[in-house]
Amino acid sequence: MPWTRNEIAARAAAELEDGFYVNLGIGIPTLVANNISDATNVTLQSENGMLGIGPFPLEGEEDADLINAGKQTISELPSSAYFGSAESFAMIRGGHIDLTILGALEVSERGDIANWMIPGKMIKGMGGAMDLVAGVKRVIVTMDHCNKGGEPKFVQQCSLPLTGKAVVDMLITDLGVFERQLSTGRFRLSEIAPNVTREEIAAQTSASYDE
Amino acid sequence: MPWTRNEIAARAAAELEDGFYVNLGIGIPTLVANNISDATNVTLQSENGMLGIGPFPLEGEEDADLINAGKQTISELPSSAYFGSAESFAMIRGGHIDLTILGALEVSERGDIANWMIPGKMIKGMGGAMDLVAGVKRVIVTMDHCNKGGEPKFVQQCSLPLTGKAVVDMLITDLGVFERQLSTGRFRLSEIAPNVTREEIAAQTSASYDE
Amino acid sequence: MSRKYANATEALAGLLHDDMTLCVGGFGLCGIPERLINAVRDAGVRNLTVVSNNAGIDGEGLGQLLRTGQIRKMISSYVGENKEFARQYLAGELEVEFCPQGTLAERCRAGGAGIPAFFTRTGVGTQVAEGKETREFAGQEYIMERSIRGDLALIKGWKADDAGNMIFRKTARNFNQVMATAAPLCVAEVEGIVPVGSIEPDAVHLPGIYVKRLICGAPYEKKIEFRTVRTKEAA
Amino acid sequence: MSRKYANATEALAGLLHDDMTLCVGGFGLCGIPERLINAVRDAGVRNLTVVSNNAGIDGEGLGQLLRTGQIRKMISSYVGENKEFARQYLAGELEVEFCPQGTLAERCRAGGAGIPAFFTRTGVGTQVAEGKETREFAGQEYIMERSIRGDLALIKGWKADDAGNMIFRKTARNFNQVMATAAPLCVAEVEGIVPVGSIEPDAVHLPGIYVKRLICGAPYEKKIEFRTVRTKEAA
Repeated sequence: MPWTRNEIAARAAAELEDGFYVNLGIGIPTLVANNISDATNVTLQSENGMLGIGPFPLEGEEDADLINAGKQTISELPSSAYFGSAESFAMIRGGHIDLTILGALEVSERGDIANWMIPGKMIKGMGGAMDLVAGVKRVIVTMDHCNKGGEPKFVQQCSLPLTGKAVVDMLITDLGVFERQLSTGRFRLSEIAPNVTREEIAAQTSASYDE
Repeated sequence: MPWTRNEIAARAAAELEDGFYVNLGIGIPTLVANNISDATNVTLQSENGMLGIGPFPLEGEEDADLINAGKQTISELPSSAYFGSAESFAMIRGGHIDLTILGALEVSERGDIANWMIPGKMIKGMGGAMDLVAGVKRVIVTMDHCNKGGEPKFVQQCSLPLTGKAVVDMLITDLGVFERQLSTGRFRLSEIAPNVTREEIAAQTSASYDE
Repeated sequence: MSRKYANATEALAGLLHDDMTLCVGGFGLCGIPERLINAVRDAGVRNLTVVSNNAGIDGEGLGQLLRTGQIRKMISSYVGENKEFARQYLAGELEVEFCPQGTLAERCRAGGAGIPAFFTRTGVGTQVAEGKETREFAGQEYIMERSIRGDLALIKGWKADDAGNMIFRKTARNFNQVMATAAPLCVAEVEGIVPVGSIEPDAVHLPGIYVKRLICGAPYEKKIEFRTVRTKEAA
Repeated sequence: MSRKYANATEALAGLLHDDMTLCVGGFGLCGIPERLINAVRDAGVRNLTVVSNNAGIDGEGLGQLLRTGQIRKMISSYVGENKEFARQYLAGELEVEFCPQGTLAERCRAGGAGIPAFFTRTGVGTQVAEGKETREFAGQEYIMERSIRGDLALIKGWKADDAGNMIFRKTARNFNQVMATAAPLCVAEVEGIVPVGSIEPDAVHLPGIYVKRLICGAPYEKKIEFRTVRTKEAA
């Protein structure tokens, strides 16, 4: 049985270590926040200028001046700090963030990621995604293994415009976990969702990877 | 009669305009602060991270955490603001400071300035002087016309290591005022100290300048 | 010489012209200089280049200047919330330079800090690198990015004094701080103008040197793009 | 996982080794991490490269590490207050890289911000430009300067909480803020460690992400290099 979106998020959350500073993207990555164990002290960064993102505010306590990078209302914590965009990305680009978890349209077997543009269709812009994949120490992608048309998203080569080249360190899909090896630059299938077979994964993947 | 150090400073102070942000160097430039008319609202910048330098503190009110770039104790004003060194020099380098007044060992006829090093003798370092002459909108040098040995300091070409090349806009010495022309890049003698003659100035100057 | 002006129109008097480049603060609808944007709309200047992380939403913020067709070119990182933007862009009426958010912030900082160009890893191997010089440092590939400097910066702060010293509130700081530095002139709107001396010198987020003109734009009805809440039980 | 350590020696345990590069905050004797510098002296590590705007004075601040001969190379903008420095330099015992103060600050910022190199006008046509690439932008000549990144940053703040959030006091901020970013690890000393929540999130000068270890170094007897005062009548 493939993992649910929340199970993917929970698997990603297991990668968080005590003391980590983490930036979470939109979609499945957002769900990671709810899956962080109380014993793990993790600080969430928002690229619009905040460290220490709190939970969504209580109804009636929303503050238009307090939003995350997805423009959702959030709350602050006693340990929060605010800063401007230039400082926020100095922090990201300078390698001070330990981990980012992002969604993707495609991931290639060399660790390329495409998640910002579908030519002629989606022209929203890359936001902070290119900065995050280039600057953060470790990049984890969470995504469905296939798109809605049933086609593989973990591919030999991305067909969509790239967000970053050879930047993905780990890929978590509903079917399993792939870790990219420093030595070879190739992904290795390191974990399989319950009752999913290696053959099923291979059949839904056009990327080449190690077992 | 040549101008005194304080008269040089007073002449330099006449270049300040209402609303100006100004950085003053050490020596004669420091005296400029005392010569600013009350009608002129000028904000003094200190490159160690302050806008709005106040007067020296009252005795007993010195604060080791509140010094100027010359490491002298100062005071703050109600309008003061503090910031770090990177921001301070972003401000300087970015052309946000209207005017800097500096001392010099030598000024050349092309507007070069040498004020940081005498090889084999003075090895203190350039501090913020190179950043100031390169970044501030207008650079005024105040200095004695000749050194202690009676040799000209306003020269054809600097013999000492440069602080900046073609950066001096105005030179005020005890003998007169020289303004560098945008069109030609050459200095023009625009003002003479009382009872000093053009011939006396020429005799004590090795730089070529327009009358 | 007071920085205070009665309203946005007066604060912008003499500063606006066709074909100019505006650096505008804000992130989404958070911390946008809405009074000043409306005054730019009313002034009717055209053919503008606007540097701003986002383009507002339809009819809000910079969305207003899109609707009137006053913007010729946007330099932005994300415009996903604006349908009119998409329409004009696909119709070829609007020129767009997509710039990664961090690179945009850094290009504006560089513009304000006298740095004409710098190297970054962001965008290496992507469309963003096309036509740009690349170079290796310590075995890593970097792109050379150029600074951005506008003719006029428009920002929104929380409080300011008449010396121009300003503080921002929470995540409404975002691009406002850096945009203020990226033009020779910055006009700001704030929620309150306070007496000189009431902002602690150590607490200033943006020193007054950057802020040449100032209006109080209160009262504000701040818009929220995505209202997300939790219920008391979940808390 | 607390950031608090009992004293400077414990805070530096396991972090010091010969031949390392230290990025040290402070301007003159203002805002220098004196407890940490003393602990480096006591640890006896040698052959250090120290990035610091100044080199202390004789027997104070970094002057201590000069006296013990632990420093091999200094990267500084101004060292005029230190006679031992001058002696070692002229005797060829000490390597010195003079760097303009603003370029030093920017090189450290770049090191902390993932920017390997940038262009600046500072130093064009001077000794500082020797051996460096120059390039024209818009008809102006610029020098390419490389970032600085150390192995360890030592800074002094005023107050910090156990999340590492820090505020500085007056001009003691100086290089401390930027040095904290310019190494993978920063150890800080402050005058008081306060409970998490007592520093207003909008007032933080240095977010806790940069500060990995923390000591309270109080009480401090802060030194003044040049005591300048006015008399009451003059006021």
